[in-house]
Amino acid sequence: MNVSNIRKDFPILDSRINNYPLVYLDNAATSQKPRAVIDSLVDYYENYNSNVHRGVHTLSVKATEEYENSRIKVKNLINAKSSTEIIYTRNATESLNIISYSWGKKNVHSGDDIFITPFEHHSNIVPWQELCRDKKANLRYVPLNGSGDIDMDKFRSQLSQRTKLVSITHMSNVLGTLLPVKEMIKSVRATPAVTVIDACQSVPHMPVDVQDLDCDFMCFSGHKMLGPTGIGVMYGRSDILNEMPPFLFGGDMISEVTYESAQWNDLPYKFEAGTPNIADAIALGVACDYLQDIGLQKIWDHEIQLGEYAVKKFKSLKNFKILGDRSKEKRGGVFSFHHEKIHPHDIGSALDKFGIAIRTGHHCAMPLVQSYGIVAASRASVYLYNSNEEIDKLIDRLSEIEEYFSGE
Amino acid sequence: MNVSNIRKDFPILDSRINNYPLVYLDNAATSQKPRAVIDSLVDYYENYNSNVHRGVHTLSVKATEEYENSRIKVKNLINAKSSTEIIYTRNATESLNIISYSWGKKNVHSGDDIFITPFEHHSNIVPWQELCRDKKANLRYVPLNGSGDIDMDKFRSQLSQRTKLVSITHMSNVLGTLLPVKEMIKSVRATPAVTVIDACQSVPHMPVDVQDLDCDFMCFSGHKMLGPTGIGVMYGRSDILNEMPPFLFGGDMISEVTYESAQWNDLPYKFEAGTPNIADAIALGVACDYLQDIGLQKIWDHEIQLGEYAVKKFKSLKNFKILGDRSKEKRGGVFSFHHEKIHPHDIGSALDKFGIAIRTGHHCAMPLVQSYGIVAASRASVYLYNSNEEIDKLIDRLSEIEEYFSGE
Amino acid sequence: MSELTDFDEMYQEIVLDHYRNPRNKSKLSRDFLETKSYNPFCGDEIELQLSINDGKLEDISVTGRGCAISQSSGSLMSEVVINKSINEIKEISLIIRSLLKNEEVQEKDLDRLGDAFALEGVKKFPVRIKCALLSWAALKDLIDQY
Amino acid sequence: MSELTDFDEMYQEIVLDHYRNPRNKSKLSRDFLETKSYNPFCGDEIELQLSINDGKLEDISVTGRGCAISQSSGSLMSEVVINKSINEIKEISLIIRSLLKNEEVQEKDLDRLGDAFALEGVKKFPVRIKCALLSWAALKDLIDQY
Ligand SMILES: Cc1ncc(COP(=O)(O)O)c(C=O)c1O
Ligand SMILES: Cc1ncc(COP(=O)(O)O)c(C=O)c1O
Repeated sequence: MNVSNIRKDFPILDSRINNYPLVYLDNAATSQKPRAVIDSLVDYYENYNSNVHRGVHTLSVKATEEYENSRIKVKNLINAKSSTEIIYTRNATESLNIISYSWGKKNVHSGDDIFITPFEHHSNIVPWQELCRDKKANLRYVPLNGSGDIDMDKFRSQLSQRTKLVSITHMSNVLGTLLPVKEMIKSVRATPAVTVIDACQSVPHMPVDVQDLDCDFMCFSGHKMLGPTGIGVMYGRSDILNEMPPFLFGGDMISEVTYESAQWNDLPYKFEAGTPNIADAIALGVACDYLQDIGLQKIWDHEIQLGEYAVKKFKSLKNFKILGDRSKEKRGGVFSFHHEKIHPHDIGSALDKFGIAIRTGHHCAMPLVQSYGIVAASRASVYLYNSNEEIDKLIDRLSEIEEYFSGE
Repeated sequence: MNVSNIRKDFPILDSRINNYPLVYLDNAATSQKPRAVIDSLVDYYENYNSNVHRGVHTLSVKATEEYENSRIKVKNLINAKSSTEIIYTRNATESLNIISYSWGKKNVHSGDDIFITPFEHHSNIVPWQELCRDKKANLRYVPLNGSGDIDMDKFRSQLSQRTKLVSITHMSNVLGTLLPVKEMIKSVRATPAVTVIDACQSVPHMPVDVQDLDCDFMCFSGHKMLGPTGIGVMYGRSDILNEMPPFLFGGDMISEVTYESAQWNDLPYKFEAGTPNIADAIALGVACDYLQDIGLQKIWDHEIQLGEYAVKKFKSLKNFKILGDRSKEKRGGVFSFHHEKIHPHDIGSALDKFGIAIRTGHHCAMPLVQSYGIVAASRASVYLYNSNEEIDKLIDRLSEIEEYFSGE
Repeated sequence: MSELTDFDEMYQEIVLDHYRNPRNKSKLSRDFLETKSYNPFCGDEIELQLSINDGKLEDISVTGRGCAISQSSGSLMSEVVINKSINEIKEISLIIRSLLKNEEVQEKDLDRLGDAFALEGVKKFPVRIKCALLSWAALKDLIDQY
Repeated sequence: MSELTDFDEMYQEIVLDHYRNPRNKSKLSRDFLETKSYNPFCGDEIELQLSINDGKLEDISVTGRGCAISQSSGSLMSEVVINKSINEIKEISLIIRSLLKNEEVQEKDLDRLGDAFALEGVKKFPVRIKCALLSWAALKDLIDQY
């Protein structure tokens, strides 16, 4: 993979921050966008902006066609069976909430179990806390073994006919840990539960195949995979989606309305009420094209290599510790680190002085971060356009910063 | 107002459709976008794209600042008291659903009344049908008098202490009819009900002041007011919003999460779960600037003049009838028309041949359209960039089309 | 209305002729199968009556209201299918569906469509395909029941 | 770390000095008011003890853990407010708040801040303002109770 060629596709990477070239290592929060994605927004608004569905005029027909085409691209990206299984949402958070509101309210009852893992992002915790509170169901955490990995045997022993939903992150947005989702889903198949994959940190970075994983739902956000903000995806198996009640009510999601009642439209429209985010959905399709053209396996290999390089380099800094470090088979290009004395906010501000963007704080995963006895951490996360030289800059500046704050 | 100067700001208006210059008269479905709005998207993605809130690096600080600035612009546009009363959503449909899910589920009980009018868009019908079904409440329609206007006396007589919510469109998206929302809200104040204004067709076109109207909620969509697709607004009075439970759960809407429970964030964040549609929110702010710079009163005057001109011209076509026509004080620049013999789809396709874009069908207001004994109508709707000459083109082509389909 | 455009391909003279002068419009008097089909989005309506004898469609009546495409399509259909066997009609239905959905259709199959081939122009207008197929879908429903 | 930037204005030498060598850190032994303040987003913690006599702050202890800004701000604050009257402290609290929120502050008011004026550099970093104000907010809460 030719990183310097790829970088040319991303206009923002030419920026200078505080007179230093931007080193963007905040990709787990959101990715940057290639020119093709930005151009597709301009093209839409300059040439064929129009409301979709049922319009007979040329602009509307073209907008509808492109909107539906992008759905096919997303379907291909994750190898769904049909594009009617791709529901457009605002972001992964909304996707997870739709499952909780629509599938959950109908199918989860008092005394049932919902399982999530200790690695989850708030968006894959709080909807289930609420659902369980509402339904008097139990929110349970998949058990870990001594080394902090999923304890598969213990997990299997906790599954039962009362298990109704298991929602797991494919990759932790704090530690970069990959969870054994395929194996877990296989175990869950013995129960009546549906399985949900929070794929926010996997779909942008590696080949993901919903049929191979055999999950029932998958949620992810466009903005973390080179797409624009404001568009996300809820994948669901069509037989399950067909049985679910709609979530939002209004235009487009109905087939017929009288003053008294309404009839629901077919998939995927049943779940897309009101004017959709047309421009951003189309641009997400362009982002899928871009990722596929380069190849997700290549992107993943590149990130693994960067991760390994970073982890090795980190070992040279004796007062910085990587949280939950794992062998390269079990981790992606996200790593959080901690310094006994210097607060992450100071680290973040100091790195920013040199144009290096990382994220600091709880990373929307307070319980996980706190399980390390801290309330905040610094996180660097890579993507296809990052290079070893950028990792070098990070490491060099970190040791400089250590001196600065200790006053030595 | 100088329409030909304004047109230069809208790149799409230079398009040719089937070799004719585009005549865009589908503004009630969605508006076109000025260059400033498109540029702001490009600027965001090329220069400061980043996730917002809590990031300490330069890009994140800038993105957060611009995102929150846009909220202030929306606040100013509708004269809300505080920008914390502006909640960003995907579209008006989602805004209305939040009220139904969050305020409705908590405050509407069996036997209560919810009022809407016979003029509503599906998005302001179906959420209330569902809420009423769920709560065994009554969905009632504000009564009309013989001339098809709101019967205020009868409406007042139907209000009671059981009235919990009154949701009315400011202007019909089918007929262009303006409803006496201020007067209606005043009457409702004698009851415990909250008032909701569906302002999809008013905020883009005329000065609107939530404090003057004294409504509790107001919903509208960015894409109909020169803004991008994917961003909408729910305005709510802060005392009411503060009492409402959150709607979507996840990142950003919490202040603290443990494995067991969560605490909600302050307004407006309590209602904005997950990564927001940052780029489009910022662009909506730019659209607000554009509208304010020209002046909404001027835009409204222009549209009223266009409407009057169109209505007069229509009278020259003897087989086309305008639905629900009203005096100019009671209507905006939206008019639906009907031909006894020629189906709207044929009219729409035929106009498109000449580059004229109108909407045909039920306009997401099936019950209203059907109350005219028809299932579909043709609708032309104007905006600040439309001209009398474009109306002339519409009328000329309509008479040509009549000949064509009748074969005379 | 000059210049030859996609529009003119959709509204060909023969389509307009069937719209203005629909064929097979008189209701049947003998035994028949009947159905009414309806597209809620645009309100197009098609009412079909079929008289089938010995596996053959001996007579057909097509009435309804709606756009030029849905109504002419019904009329064109009536001319193609009358006096054909149920099996042939099923095949013809599939051919017209493939044609409109822009799937590949063999030359010799197209010949079986007769004047209904004129509906080809609709395929460039995705929103109108439902109009063109309304009567064909109703016909299929009815003969599937048979 | 060369070049003078916004960053250097925030982390001025005097701020860093208070971070590295915090003042008024020993817990009070006589009667005192006490509070612990906490910012869940970054985990900054400030613990305050005040000894007030006759409307005057006779002694103060500031401890905690967190970022350089929150911790140095606590230390700087302790030096400014010690031996001042409650009323003066309230006024100084308001001045520092206005300064950081980028509101207009009069020259003569700025003089009353002493070394705490060094916190001005934080105003260019909106996300860090909460850090700088953490101890001031805790102080205000405590003396408002008094
Ligand atoms: C009056 C009215 N209400 C609600 C809506 C729904 O808006 P959206 O589709 O943007 O959610 C519309 C737009 O079609 C409308 O005109
Ligand atoms: C693992 C994971 N889940 C969920 C989310 C929430 O995504 P969004 O904020 O786009 O809804 C994120 C992003 O921060 C994430 O990393």
